[in-house]
Amino acid sequence: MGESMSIGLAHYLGVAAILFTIGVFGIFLNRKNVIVILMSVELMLLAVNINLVAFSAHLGDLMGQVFALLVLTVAAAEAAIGLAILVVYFRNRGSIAVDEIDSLKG
Amino acid sequence: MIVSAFFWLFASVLLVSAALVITLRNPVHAVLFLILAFFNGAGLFLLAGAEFLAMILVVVYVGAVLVLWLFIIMMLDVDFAELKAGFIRNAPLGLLVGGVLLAELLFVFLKWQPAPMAEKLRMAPAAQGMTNTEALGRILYTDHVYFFQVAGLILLVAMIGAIVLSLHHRKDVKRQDVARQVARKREEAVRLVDVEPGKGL
Amino acid sequence: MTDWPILSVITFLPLIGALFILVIRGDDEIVRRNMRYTALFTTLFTFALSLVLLAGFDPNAPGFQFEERYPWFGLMTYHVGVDGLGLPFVLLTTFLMPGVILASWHVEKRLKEYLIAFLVLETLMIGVFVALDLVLFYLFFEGGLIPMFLIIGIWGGPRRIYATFKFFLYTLVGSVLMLLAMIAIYWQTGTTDIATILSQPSTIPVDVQKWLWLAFFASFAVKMPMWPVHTWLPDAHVEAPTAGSVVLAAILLKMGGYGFLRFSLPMFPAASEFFAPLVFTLSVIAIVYTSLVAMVQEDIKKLIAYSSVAHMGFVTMGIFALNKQGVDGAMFVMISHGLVSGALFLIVGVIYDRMHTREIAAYGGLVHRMPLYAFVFMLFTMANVGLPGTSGFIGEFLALTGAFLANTWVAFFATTGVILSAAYALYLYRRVVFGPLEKEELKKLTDMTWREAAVLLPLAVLTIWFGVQPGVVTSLYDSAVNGLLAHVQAGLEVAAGAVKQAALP
Amino acid sequence: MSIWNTFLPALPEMALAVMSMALLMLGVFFRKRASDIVNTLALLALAVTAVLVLMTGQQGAIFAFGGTFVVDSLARVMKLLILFATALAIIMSVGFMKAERIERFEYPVLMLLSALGMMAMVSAHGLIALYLGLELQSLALYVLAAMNRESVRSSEAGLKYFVLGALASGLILYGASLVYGFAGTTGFSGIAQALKGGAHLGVITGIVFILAGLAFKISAVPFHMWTPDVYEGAPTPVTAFFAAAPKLAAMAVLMRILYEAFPDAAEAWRQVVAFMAVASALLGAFAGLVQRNIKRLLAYSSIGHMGIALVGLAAGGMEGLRATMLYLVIYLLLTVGAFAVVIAMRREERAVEEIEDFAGLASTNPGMAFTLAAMMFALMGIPPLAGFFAKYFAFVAALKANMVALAVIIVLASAVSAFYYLRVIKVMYMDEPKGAVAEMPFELKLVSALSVVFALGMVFWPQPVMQLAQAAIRSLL
Amino acid sequence: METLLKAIVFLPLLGAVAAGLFGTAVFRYIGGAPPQPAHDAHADEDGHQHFHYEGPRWPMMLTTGLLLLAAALSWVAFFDVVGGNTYKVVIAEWVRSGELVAQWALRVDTLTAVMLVVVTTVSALVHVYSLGYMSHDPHQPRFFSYLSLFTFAMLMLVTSDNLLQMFFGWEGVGLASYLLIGFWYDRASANAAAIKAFVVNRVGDFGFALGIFAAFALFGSIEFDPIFAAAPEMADRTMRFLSWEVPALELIALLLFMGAMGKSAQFLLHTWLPDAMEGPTPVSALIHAATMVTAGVFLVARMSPIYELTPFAQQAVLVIGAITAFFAATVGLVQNDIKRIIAYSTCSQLGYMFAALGVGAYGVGMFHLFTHAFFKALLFLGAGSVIHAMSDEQDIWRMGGLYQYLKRTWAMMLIGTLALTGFPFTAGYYSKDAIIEATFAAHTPLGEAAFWLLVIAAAMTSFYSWRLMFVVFHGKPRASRETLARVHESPAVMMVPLYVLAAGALFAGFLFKDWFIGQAEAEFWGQALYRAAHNEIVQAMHHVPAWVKWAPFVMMVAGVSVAFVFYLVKTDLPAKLANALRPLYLFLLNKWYFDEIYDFLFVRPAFAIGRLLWKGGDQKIIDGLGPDGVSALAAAVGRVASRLQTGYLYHYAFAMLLGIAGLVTWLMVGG
Repeated sequence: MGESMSIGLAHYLGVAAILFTIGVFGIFLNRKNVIVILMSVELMLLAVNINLVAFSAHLGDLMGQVFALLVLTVAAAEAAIGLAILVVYFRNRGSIAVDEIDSLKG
Repeated sequence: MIVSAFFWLFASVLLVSAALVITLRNPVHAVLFLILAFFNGAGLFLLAGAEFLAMILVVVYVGAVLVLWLFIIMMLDVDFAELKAGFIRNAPLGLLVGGVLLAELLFVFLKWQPAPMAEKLRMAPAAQGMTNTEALGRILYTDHVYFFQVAGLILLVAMIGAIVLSLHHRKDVKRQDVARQVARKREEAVRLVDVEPGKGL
Repeated sequence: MTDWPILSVITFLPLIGALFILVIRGDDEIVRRNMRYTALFTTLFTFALSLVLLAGFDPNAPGFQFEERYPWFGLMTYHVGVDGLGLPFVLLTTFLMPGVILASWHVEKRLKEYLIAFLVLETLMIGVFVALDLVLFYLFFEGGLIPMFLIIGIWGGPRRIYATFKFFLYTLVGSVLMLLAMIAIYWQTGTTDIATILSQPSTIPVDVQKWLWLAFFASFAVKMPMWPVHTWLPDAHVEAPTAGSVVLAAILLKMGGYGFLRFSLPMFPAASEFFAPLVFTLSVIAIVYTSLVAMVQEDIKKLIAYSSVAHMGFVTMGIFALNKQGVDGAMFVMISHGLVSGALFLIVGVIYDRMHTREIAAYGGLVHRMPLYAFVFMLFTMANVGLPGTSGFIGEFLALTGAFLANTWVAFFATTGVILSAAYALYLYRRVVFGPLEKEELKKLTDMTWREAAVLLPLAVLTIWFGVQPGVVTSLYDSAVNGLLAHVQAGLEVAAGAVKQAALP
Repeated sequence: MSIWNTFLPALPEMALAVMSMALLMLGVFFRKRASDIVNTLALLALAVTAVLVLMTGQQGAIFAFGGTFVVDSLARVMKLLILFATALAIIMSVGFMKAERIERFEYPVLMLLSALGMMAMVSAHGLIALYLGLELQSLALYVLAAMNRESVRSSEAGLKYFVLGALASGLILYGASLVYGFAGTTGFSGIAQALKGGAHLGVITGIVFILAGLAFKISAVPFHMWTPDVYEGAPTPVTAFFAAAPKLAAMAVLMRILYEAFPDAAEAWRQVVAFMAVASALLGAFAGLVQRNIKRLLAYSSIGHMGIALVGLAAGGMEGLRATMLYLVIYLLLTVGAFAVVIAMRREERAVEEIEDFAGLASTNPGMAFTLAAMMFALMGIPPLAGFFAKYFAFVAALKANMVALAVIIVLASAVSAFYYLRVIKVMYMDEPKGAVAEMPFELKLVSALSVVFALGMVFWPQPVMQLAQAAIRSLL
Repeated sequence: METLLKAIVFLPLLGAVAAGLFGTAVFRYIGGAPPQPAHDAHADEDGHQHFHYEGPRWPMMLTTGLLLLAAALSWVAFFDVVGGNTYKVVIAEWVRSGELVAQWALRVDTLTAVMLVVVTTVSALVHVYSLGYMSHDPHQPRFFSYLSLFTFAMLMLVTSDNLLQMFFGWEGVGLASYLLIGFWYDRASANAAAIKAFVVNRVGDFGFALGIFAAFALFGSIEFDPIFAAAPEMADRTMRFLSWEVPALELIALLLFMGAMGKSAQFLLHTWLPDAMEGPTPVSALIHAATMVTAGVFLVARMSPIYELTPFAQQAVLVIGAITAFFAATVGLVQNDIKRIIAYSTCSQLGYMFAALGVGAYGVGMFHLFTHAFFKALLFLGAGSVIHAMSDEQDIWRMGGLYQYLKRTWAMMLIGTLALTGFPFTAGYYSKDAIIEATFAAHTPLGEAAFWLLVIAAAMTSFYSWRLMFVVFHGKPRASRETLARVHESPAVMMVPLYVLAAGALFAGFLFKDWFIGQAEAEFWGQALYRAAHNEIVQAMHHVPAWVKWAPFVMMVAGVSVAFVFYLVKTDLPAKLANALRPLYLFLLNKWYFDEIYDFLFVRPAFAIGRLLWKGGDQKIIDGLGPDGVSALAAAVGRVASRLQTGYLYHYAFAMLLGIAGLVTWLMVGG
């Protein structure tokens, strides 16, 4: 890791951070499309996983990978539920535009 | 050198496709780029020595989950044109917040230093002479079977949830019910009405 | 001294009466009568018990009497007891409540809740004056808001909602700060037990004292109420039902004064001395300002309410004179005002029940139809004005004397109150009672009923009795006040010693 | 033997998991009358689990699964409370779900699984276990929120809760990864040891991320935004469940993680917690002033109350933790009582939830009005009702920690919030009735009676609650 | 003797309570209402006397009887005290607060005894008189109850042993005065006058109260004996009052004198007295002539040990007294209401008394008080007799020539007038002339000025008194025929008191002058009046130049002559004079515009300020910035906070991320 050219922990973390930020940014950017918001969350989770894997490698500890594995599992479950809710919502409203989801406010 | 080249490759494609995910108007395209991003993520995993995770990411996540995404998006049949408006308005603020956050994270990472004790505190030091998959399996099914089980329950909940929410006995769809058809009687089917002249029904 | 927990019994007896009423079922006339009588006898019995308390009370014994102490929460104990400062108010409360119930005899709207509210209120009011634990005190002090909120809000006049919210929130804002201060005392002294805290001169640092004093002040000043946080009172009084006004004026307002005596003075003597000019200023403004405002009121109850504010100005002034006459006077004003203002609100209630208006302009010449009423009204008007021979005089006189000894400016301006009070009270009386009987609606009025007279008679007797023989009251708290002042003095010396010590190199 | 010993501490969880799955199958088999049977059996399952929790209850902490799972006094008490809250929620749901025609046997099962997730959370002694428990309960809750599929509002609530919840878990995860990267371990005690050597800025950032994610669950400002919408949109019994159990679990986790994993970073997180406490109390007080919907009102109320509960956490020490715990217990019972009335509010076969709909309730339905009024006064913190003591102990802790300004702000905020509670009472007691309201079903009467007795009676017999709170925090000190 | 003294004081109270509570109908109509006369509606315009009293007569008899008894006992007590005894009867403790102790006690010395006699005698006579005068009034029991109540309060005042009991009596007579002035409560003017009397008196009481406080602050006691004993030591003591350091005794004396000014209607605080004539005439006689208004004189005399040490306060007393005497006399010149003329006369005579006190001639002042009680009560009751006869007419210009109808009344009025104007050997001659001489004898510049004022006032006194006599009883009758037809001499029950008073007016001066101001003076007063060693005014006043002694007489003659010319000989002269000096005439007629000035200075501003403070202070500022403002602000903040909850998912997510970014930044920058 010492030399500047070789790839080290910081690089992974940096990539993950940028990815995470892209995810964050995606949430602001897409004021209409809830699907893209969900995708942004997926990107954030990917960033987390890169972090975990990188730390795991750096520390020589497998827990990070176990963690990442479980995150993946949970993310899959989350996706299933999220999409189901999205479907229900779409059935009720006929739209998934985020800026129309405001029957609850105030 | 090769490792770093691949790293830069994977990293740049990953970030570019991630950026495209959030900027493309068409969700189908977005999902496709999401898939690309995940592939590159898997590449990064490989580079970091997490082969099993990389495979899982590709096979399970991309292969199953993201395809489900694609499926749902297409099913929902959203009017994409409508979703384009108002894209830019939040951008400056988002840029600011994102930028600040990123700057802070990078600042932190540049000087990342694990705790001095970290090495001693490791719970599952990577065993030598064992494939990544095997090593993971050894701890996942033994010491940490609890995680495994809870993850299973989470998937169970996801299943129940998906069924509860989307299994739909639609009332507006006609289905043939043979028993009912057979059981039908004349009185229910035909009604005799004495229509007065000139009044109509 | 008794060997049974008489104080707790007195405190919670009304609550038990309320529970009885709660379980009475049905809504026909007999049931309603039963509920009324249950309430009446509960309050009467409570009063009788409090007389037992009085009989057993030794006014010259130092400290608290009839103490009871049970474990409660970990930090605090259920500790009750009375001394000369608390007992008069306990008696005042138990004495007034039967009258309050009687005065509500004709209430039909949601009678059950009404009676329960008043009985619960009685428990909470008595509790305030017997509690010897800070948190217990706060509990009773604040808990009284609930029934009072409902009493004004449900059975009140047209603007009752505004009035009751104003009352509740105003009082709440004041008292939550006091709660914080109480907790701070706990951390300063390590206990919430009032008796323990008062067992030795206050050692709280002067800077801390000032903040705590202000927090307590926020609560008590609102409760008194002192200018400029008095505006809830006229509204609350105007809108409250008669019985509610009586309780409010006669007892609830006294909690502020009691609080000053029980907490502010002995626990923060240095701060009390430091802030006395502030209190004086506010008191004097209250006396002059509200008297002037009272003069131009168009609503009878509002006028009396403003006069209450002015009278409470005498109380605060007397208390912070920090001398014997001042504190004695303040105590006496509170007790006397309890009788007199309570009676005045009952008196307004008498005509309100007949005419359903409190507009002064709607009346005139009542004396033609209601001679007894006119007589009683005159009696209490004079007591309100502070005529010697009525209880109203003694307190005002002593408080003013105390103020004069402390600060002549204060006494000077406050004494103008005797002029102004005469002006507004007599002006009111003239417009309502005197003059020709010209309004048609008034010509069918009937004089007070036996019930109304029976409520007012004991008040009238006491008003005169206390005016001629104030000793019966002052002897109750005489030694307690001496003790209090000695305690304050000791606390001041401690504070001065601390300052001196700090000044040493 | 050793395996058995390893699993024994998790016996209640395992039993609950097995029973949930059994109920699931039972539901499928019984189809028609499934929901009644499953409801009843679910209650039984909760009871059995509670008994098992009690049986694990020796003194001290027992670790299992390589130290990632702990059963200590905090876990035991919280589990019992969670089971209790879940049972109340199920009881309160029965009639409502029937009346709304959305009864399904999966509903109690999801509640059980969610409760299981919460139990896993409070027993978690590592970041992974924490995350998994959190997700287990969250996923079930997302589904529950969207349970009324035909309702736009319900599905909107589900969607919002889900998206924001996913974001929140993303935050937790990101924070967890940073902490892991710093400490080299996901176990709490390991993290605490690693932090002893001084906290790197990165790990502080990680802690903040984790805090934020957990703050989302207890709806502390600024991570509260989902609360009003989800409270309003979700079916009312589900809202009641949201208000009670998950908050308990999340707060317990917060307590555990802050005091077992990050005690040495206290200087950093104390500020964050204090900020969230003040912001929540203020927002809860002010935004509630203008609400028209009772569920929304209760949402803001819960935000405010969680703010005060956080005070104890920020103050720390025995007083602080006990205050928070006491607050949770008292708030649980009060909010359940309030929701019991809201659930019972049906006029002409339809659920009504505008505050105006409560007009004159005191004359048409005195029992309900009294219950709700008692809850409102208690939530306001007026003595001698139970809510007062919750606040009192919170302030005791705050002043001990010298957080005077915080205490003053919060106490004033709670005075502001009194206005909206009073408004509910005013509408019920001082406005003209709007027409008859349906009689309160028996089970709701039961729940509300429980709450009323608690709210009014705590002053007379505070020891059980005090001891419970004291017992719960013993393991953290 | 103690029982006797108690009886004197408490018998009237007994009568008042019995008549008030049981004699009136006050308890009779509980739950109902008294029957209302059919012509109630116009009762207001032509008075009360259409009604007839149908209730029991015992209340009147009882009160009158008790008063007669008290009067008789008073004389017994008087002679006993003159014999050299003093008494101090402690009845009970009243107020005790630390050092502040006040007892209910009867302190009887000569000063008190004189007052006892005056009060009970005049009161008893007025009671008797009222039996006739009020015989048609439907509210007689109430009236008698008030009268007795007043008597009780007055007796408490004069027998007090401490300042507080004196204050009790002081305010008590104020109450009775208020009640009696407003006795005819249908009349707006009566109500207004009653309130005015009470409030103006309270202004004086304000000073009195402060005086008590100051006395307590200085002496640590409010009982007379300790105060008098300690006074000489305190002569040089100063006291911080308001922002100034002032001589303590002077302060006390001035403050107490302020009380006296109010009660005795002295200049500046006199405005209530003429208005008080709204009350029934017997009330005017008893309260507003003979007794209550002299309480101020009594107070100063009682406090003589202090005033003797306070030259400045004494001068103030002198100046105020002299000015009042002069001022009231000027106003009296032009009044047209028979009772008001006498009221101003009273005011003026009270000024005389204070002038005497102001030069240290306490006995002289008291002497005038004593004689004045007789002849002024006589005048009032006589006037009442006239009014009674004239069907409640009070304007002297609607009378005239009544001499032939009311010979006995005329005679009584004549005696009263002679006594008032100081006709030789009548009561006034001794007392009033003595005052004038005393002022001269003071040999101070102020004394000299006072002397001249009093002399001129004597002339005016003579003028207006005779003007009244001439206009009312002589000349052409100006009343309507119907009224004249009804004119009748009053019944015996009214006339007998007049005779008694007339006797007093004629002989009281001659009989008692030796005791009060003559050789036996020192012995008579004993310890009751204190006179400093250097005070030799009583000796000095017997040695004034002859012209001084003659001056009052000359003035009296001058006054009567002018009146004779004006009102019997050249009756158009007064009108011409009034036209010629119209501003002066109006100035006097309007009583120096005092009412208007006070209305402008105090009454209106008080109401205006009250309204301003209410609408502006309470409602706009306090409520506006306080509860209402704060709640509006809170609601506004609430709306803003609630508007943040837009319902948009991305806003919520944004808030969360903003929060996390903010917190991280905060910790990074701050931590």
